Amino acid sequence: MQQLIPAFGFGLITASILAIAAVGFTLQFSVTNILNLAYGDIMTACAFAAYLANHAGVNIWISLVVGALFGAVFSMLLNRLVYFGFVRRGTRLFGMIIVTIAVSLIIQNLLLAIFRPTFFTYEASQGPSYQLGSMVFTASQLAIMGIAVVAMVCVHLLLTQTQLGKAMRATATNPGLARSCGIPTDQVIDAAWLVSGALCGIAGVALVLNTATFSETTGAAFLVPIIASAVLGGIGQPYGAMLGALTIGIAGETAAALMSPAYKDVVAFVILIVVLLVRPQGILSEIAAAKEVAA
Amino acid sequence: GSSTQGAKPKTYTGTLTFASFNPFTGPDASFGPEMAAGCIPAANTINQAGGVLGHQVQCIAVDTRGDPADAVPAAQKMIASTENLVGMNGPSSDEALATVPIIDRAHLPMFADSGQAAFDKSTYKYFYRLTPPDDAAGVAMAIYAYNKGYRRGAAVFGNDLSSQGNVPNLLTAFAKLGGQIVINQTLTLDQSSYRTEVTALVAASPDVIFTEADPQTDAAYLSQLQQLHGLIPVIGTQPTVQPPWIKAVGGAVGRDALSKNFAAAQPFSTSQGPAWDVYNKALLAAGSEVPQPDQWSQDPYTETDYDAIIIMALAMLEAKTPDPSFYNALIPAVVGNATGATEVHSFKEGMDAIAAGKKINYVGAGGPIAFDEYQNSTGAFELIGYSTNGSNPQLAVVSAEDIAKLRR
Amino acid sequence: MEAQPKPILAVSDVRRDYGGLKAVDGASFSAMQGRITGLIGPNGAGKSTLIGIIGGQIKPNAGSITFDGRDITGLAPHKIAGRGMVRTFQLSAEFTKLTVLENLLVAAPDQKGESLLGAELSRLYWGRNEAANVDAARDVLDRFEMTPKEDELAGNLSGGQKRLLEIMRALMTKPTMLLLDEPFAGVNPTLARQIEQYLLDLRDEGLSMIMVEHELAVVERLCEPVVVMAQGKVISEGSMRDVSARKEVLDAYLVG
Amino acid sequence: MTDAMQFYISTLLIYLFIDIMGVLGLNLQFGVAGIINFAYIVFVGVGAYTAAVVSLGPDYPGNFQHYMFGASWPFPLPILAGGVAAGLLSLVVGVISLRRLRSDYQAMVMLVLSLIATLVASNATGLVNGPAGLATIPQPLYDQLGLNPLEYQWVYAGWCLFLTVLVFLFVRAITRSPLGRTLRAMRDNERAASAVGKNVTLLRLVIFVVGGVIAGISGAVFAEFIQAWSPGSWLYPETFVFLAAVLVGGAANNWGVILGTLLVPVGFLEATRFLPPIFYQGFIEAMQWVCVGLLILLFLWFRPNGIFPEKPGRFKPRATAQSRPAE
Amino acid sequence: MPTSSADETGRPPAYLQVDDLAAGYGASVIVNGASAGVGHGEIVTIVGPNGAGKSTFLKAIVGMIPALSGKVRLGEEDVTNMKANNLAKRGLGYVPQVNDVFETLSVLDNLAIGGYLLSRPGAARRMEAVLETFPALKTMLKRTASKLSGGERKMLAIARVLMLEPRLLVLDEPTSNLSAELSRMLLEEHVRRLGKGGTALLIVEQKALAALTISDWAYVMAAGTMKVSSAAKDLLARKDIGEVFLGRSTEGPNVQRASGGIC
Ligand SMILES: Nc1ncnc2c1ncn2[C@@H]1O[C@H](COP(=O)(O)OP(=O)(O)OP(=O)(O)O)[C@@H](O)[C@H]1O
Ligand SMILES: Nc1ncnc2c1ncn2[C@@H]1O[C@H](COP(=O)(O)OP(=O)(O)OP(=O)(O)O)[C@@H](O)[C@H]1O
Ligand SMILES: [Mg+2]
Ligand SMILES: [Mg+2]
Repeated sequence: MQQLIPAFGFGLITASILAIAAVGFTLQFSVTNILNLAYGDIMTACAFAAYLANHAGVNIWISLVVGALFGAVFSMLLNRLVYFGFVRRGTRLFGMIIVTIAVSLIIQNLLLAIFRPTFFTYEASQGPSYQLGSMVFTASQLAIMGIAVVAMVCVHLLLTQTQLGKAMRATATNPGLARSCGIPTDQVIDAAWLVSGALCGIAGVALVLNTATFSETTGAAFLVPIIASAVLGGIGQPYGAMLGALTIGIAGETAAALMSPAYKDVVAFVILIVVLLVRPQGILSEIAAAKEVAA
Repeated sequence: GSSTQGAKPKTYTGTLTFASFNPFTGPDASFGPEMAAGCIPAANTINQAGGVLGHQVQCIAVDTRGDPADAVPAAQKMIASTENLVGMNGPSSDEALATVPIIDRAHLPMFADSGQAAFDKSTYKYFYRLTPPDDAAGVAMAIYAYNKGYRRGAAVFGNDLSSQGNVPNLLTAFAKLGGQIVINQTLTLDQSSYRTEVTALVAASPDVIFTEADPQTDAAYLSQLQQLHGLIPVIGTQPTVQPPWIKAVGGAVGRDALSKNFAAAQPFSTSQGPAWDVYNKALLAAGSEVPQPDQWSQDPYTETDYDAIIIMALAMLEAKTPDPSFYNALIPAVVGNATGATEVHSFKEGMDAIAAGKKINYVGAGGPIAFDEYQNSTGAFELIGYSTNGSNPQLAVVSAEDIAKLRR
Repeated sequence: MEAQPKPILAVSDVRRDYGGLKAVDGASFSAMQGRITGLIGPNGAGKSTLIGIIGGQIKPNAGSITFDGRDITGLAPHKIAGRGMVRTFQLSAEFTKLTVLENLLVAAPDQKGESLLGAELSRLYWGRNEAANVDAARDVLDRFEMTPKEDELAGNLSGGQKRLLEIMRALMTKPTMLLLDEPFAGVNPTLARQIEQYLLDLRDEGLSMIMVEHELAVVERLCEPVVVMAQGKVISEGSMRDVSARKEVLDAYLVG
Repeated sequence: MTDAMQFYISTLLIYLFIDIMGVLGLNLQFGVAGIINFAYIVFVGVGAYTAAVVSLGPDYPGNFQHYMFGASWPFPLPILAGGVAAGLLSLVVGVISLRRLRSDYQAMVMLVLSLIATLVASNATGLVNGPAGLATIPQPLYDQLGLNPLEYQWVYAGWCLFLTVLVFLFVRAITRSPLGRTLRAMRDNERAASAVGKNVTLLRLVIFVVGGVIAGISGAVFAEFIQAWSPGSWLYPETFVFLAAVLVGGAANNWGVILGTLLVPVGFLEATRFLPPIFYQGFIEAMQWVCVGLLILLFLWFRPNGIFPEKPGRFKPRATAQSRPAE
Repeated sequence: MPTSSADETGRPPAYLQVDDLAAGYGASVIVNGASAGVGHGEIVTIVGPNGAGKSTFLKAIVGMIPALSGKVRLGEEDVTNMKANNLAKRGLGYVPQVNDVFETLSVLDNLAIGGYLLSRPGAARRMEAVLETFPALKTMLKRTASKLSGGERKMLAIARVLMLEPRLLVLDEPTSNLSAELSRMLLEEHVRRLGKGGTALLIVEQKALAALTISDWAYVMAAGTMKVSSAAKDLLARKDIGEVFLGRSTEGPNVQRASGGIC
């Protein structure tokens, strides 16, 4: 029982990473209507980019920026060169899921072919530990949580306060109409992929900082909790994704403390299903509900 | 395929092929390269000696993906479409139960490295095993830990098949010895955080951790233990001395910390003696085909995979044909003949001895071999440590008899 | 309209809120057997919401609906349709990847091949029934001048053609009562005239209808009586000639 | 043909037939009724496990594997049991998830469900022997038939073909009937379907269960063939292989689906096995998967709606003779 | 090719000029060789039966679907197949027949998107003006567009396009779903006022009588081409056209009735 509070703290760390990732994921879906199941693998690719920088002697936090930049550019190019082409050819939501899975296969196995089947570690120290009540955090964990909060606020401001944010949502709903309102939708979509790709990159590097080692499958293994968080919060809702990430992260760790750790994910996912039965559109659901009426 | 002893052996033209039938992708992807690293040097020494009965030999890799459903067609295809396939290493535990019957039916001698207890009393005629069952490792770990004075053990194993195989015997053996397993954790693989598990572990205050999980899982687990509490002694299994594990965990907790706290049980091989010298030389010379060959120098599985190829080749010489239906029965005849037989340590020596009309006893790179009635050859275990210079010092040897006493 | 008309649908004190907004705010009226009841009112008056409530798509917060002597409040849409009351949608809701003919056939009632068992029994079992439905569908297509579009995907129709499909599909269900939500919006006036005549014929054969329509000339031609809604309430009922003279009606329209 | 070649080819055929069955069931759910079942492989798995435990005999202490519900039912009961068990699970899952959830949420929930199922099967060791899975599943009628292994293999291939044809006819009867049309209508516009009197919840549930039963049967036949079944055989990505087959072949088109199966799970994977071995061990395996990914992309690029797209009106209703348009 | 073409003298010089346009979907060519022109301050209406290709014609002009052949000129510039967002920059506003609002966005955000090309203060100013035109929208600014009634939705769509004060306004059936009073106001007050202000207006309408009454010029489209091009008042007077395209049957109520208010 006295493990509960520390477990809550650990949940916060997982939740922070999950939140960054889930917000990026949900943003991609809400703006481009693509459920990008290659997201986890792009996270891994970003982790590798940061790894290369890190092992070239760059400080880990700057490497994180490298990872974020790589994620941004890579995601944007992926959309331009692959995804958007399929969308233009009339591939719809579930066709696109298969496209993203094919891309996921390709990325993951190219990484495997390039870096070979082994494991990688960053040159980074966790820094001093801090005791908050009975929760313990290392400096880098606190930094990850800080990054998560800042990223969330930025995304919120972007979506609600800027023209770009509105343009993104308009493009998502009705691209043709958006163009006829003067919105350069191609650029807006690029911007959306840049932003979500950067989040993906940050999440990838943060994930590896947390797990200590990584390989070509690290990101993919994290994908289902990301999706669960996004769905729990109501797909397309950045705040919802944050809430979802908190729920999944903390529920998992506390379940591990209270019952068997083997069922950590099971418990988190069962919560997801139960919540959806009560609130079929996720926790925050205005946009989602609107989409349904439109459908 | 009919194979009655009365029939004539098949005639072969061209190169003979040995397969490494093992996972090269998937969670157990490290098995395949480890095995191929044994086959290739063996083939090279055979070819340097002029080949088998005038045939050159070669190795191919067949990926089972570590999944029975993928392994079945892979096996069928390997058998169907590989020219002059005369023997193989594998399968591993992951796919053995589904594929051993198929391979046996195809009359293909296989030197499995499946540790599954189901094969302890195998009656398949073409099945051989030079390595001990998985669960023997658990006993060896328990004995070593107890002898080191540890009394409060924590079992921390991944939820995968090969890891869990160790657990039952570890638990009973450690208890029989008088120790106590204070916590038994089954880890879900590849989670980003094991902190709650670690907290539970620390709360149980063990003085030693027994573990086997995939590299990433153990790396995350142990590094989070290090952050939250500090490392405590760790006893692992053979997979935990594989390069990927060492790389991952060493990278995560620091190689110094690893060398201070770590030991692993693996099948005992002297990794010395004349046969090993031949093996090691051939291995290091295979640099172009085997990346970083020195990592396998002391690997007992690679050594026995090498031995398996040599044994099959020698049996062909005895049978005067590479046809498995004929030479299979002679496999036990080239090893374990303690009295009166000429001890040989390489294919060349064996070939010369057979040519001279002598009975031979091949003593392998992994040590002496003696098959029991189920064509299993099990031996002792050793405990090895890890040092930052990359060598793995031997810490202790646990005899086969001691293990047999405590196995369920 | 010689015989005493008999009420077939009674809506009493129906309410529906969205947040603070009272979309339908205590509406009551009844529709007569074999009549086309007009439902008019300014934009946002609550007409479509009321149609949705009657049709079962929207659950009312309060009130009750009786159809053909039975309470149908809160019943699932397919059950209401099963009782013979079928609606059309204001924004067309076609089956996009089905052809026009298939769109109509889907709506045919009591299809033999629509159960799992029936389907497995093959065409031998349901073929005859199907052929009859095809006849009926072709007949409707003909009346709506849509025969050339029979094999076109419904998703590829023009705006007006989709509106026609809405009406045709509803008719295919052989309803006893039709709820038409702005059936003629976007339909070419000449064609609309022909359809009006067809609807009148159906009415004379006993089909009851409620029709939401903004084009008052159409309402005047077809509807008797007319129910006027504004701000969620029924503010007036009577013949078109009567209600159009009333002050509250005029006011409501000017506000809207 | 050598015996070995015959073994190989018959194995491939058996895999093909079983995959076709599975994919037909999925297509019924996805292509026709629009239900995105990312947990499809779970129903295959349940069928396989059920067939395994009811033919393995009762569990006993000291057995090398442990499981529940052990029995020794004779052929063909294990296969039927596999279908029934998967159908029952579909019913439960369907009742919970199909009623209120929007399709993309449904899809994600199914994905999560797939993961839960593997976690439970791996961790609850007493259920179906945990991560080790079940082995030594008896092949049906092997002893009774008294055939040699190769003959048996061909008989088994014939048996699978027979079942596949049955499933095909069953599925085709649905897709070509008014029921199939109603299902497609529901997929296109649920609101409108219910407004013309279709009970969409029931329809969806029925088709979900029918698809589940087919999945279960295919799993049962599969497990009885490879005689082993473990959590590694039904990880969630397997569903995507099936789904890729549906989309590459052409959703809602049964022939397209068969072609898709021929290409994706069988063709792509087998064809890429023939890549020459270069570089290091494992490289080529990785490149195989890259090729599979590329092939899927290429097919979807050039045939966005599948090789055989859904043809509306292909099922062209017949009118009675006298009603043909007079013109 | 118009079958009957009236004397075009007296029309203002065309601001939008469409020549021999062909457009369609995939393999099927729907519009084939249709031409039309609109000058500044001119109200031009296209009428025609359902499925004639009116919407397709408009979509090709505003860049929603590609023009297969023919030419679209805006002012002095050739804008054939120009991207819609660049057309918007040139002052083209378009209200489609369906999918005319951003359903997931609030009414306010819909209007903001309508003013995407404006500066912030400019947008605020326009927002006020537009809301004056459609006061009903004022009470529902926070509501998601998908939750509007049919007529409110159409109002929003038109309000959105007015945000930009377009120089060329293309409206596809603007009055469908609007109440009779609102339709009348839209056509007789707002559209007229815009026309007087110099905006070029191209309108497709099924309420042909009402639309033609306020129009300067009219085209009748059928089977993908312009069958008639004439001054609106001439068209109104033509008996044959009236019966075929305008739904005016001899015994029907008079023009005033159909297009008028409640009484
Ligand atoms: N889902 C909803 N959420 C919030 N408000 C809604 C919703 N649906 C409708 N409304 C509001 O309820 C009121 C009534 O809408 P309704 O669609 O019934 O109007 P109507 O009479 O059909 O109007 P119109 O003639 O414009 O179609 C409108 O103000 C509308 O904005
Ligand atoms: N997306 C599409 N794909 C294929 N064909 C289409 C598509 N949209 C419309 N069509 C076809 O093009 C023809 C003309 O359609 P269009 O929408 O231009 O007609 P319209 O004149 O606007 O009719 P309405 O008055 O009914 O709106 C119709 O026959 C229709 O079937
Ligand atoms: Mg309405
Ligand atoms: Mg149109």
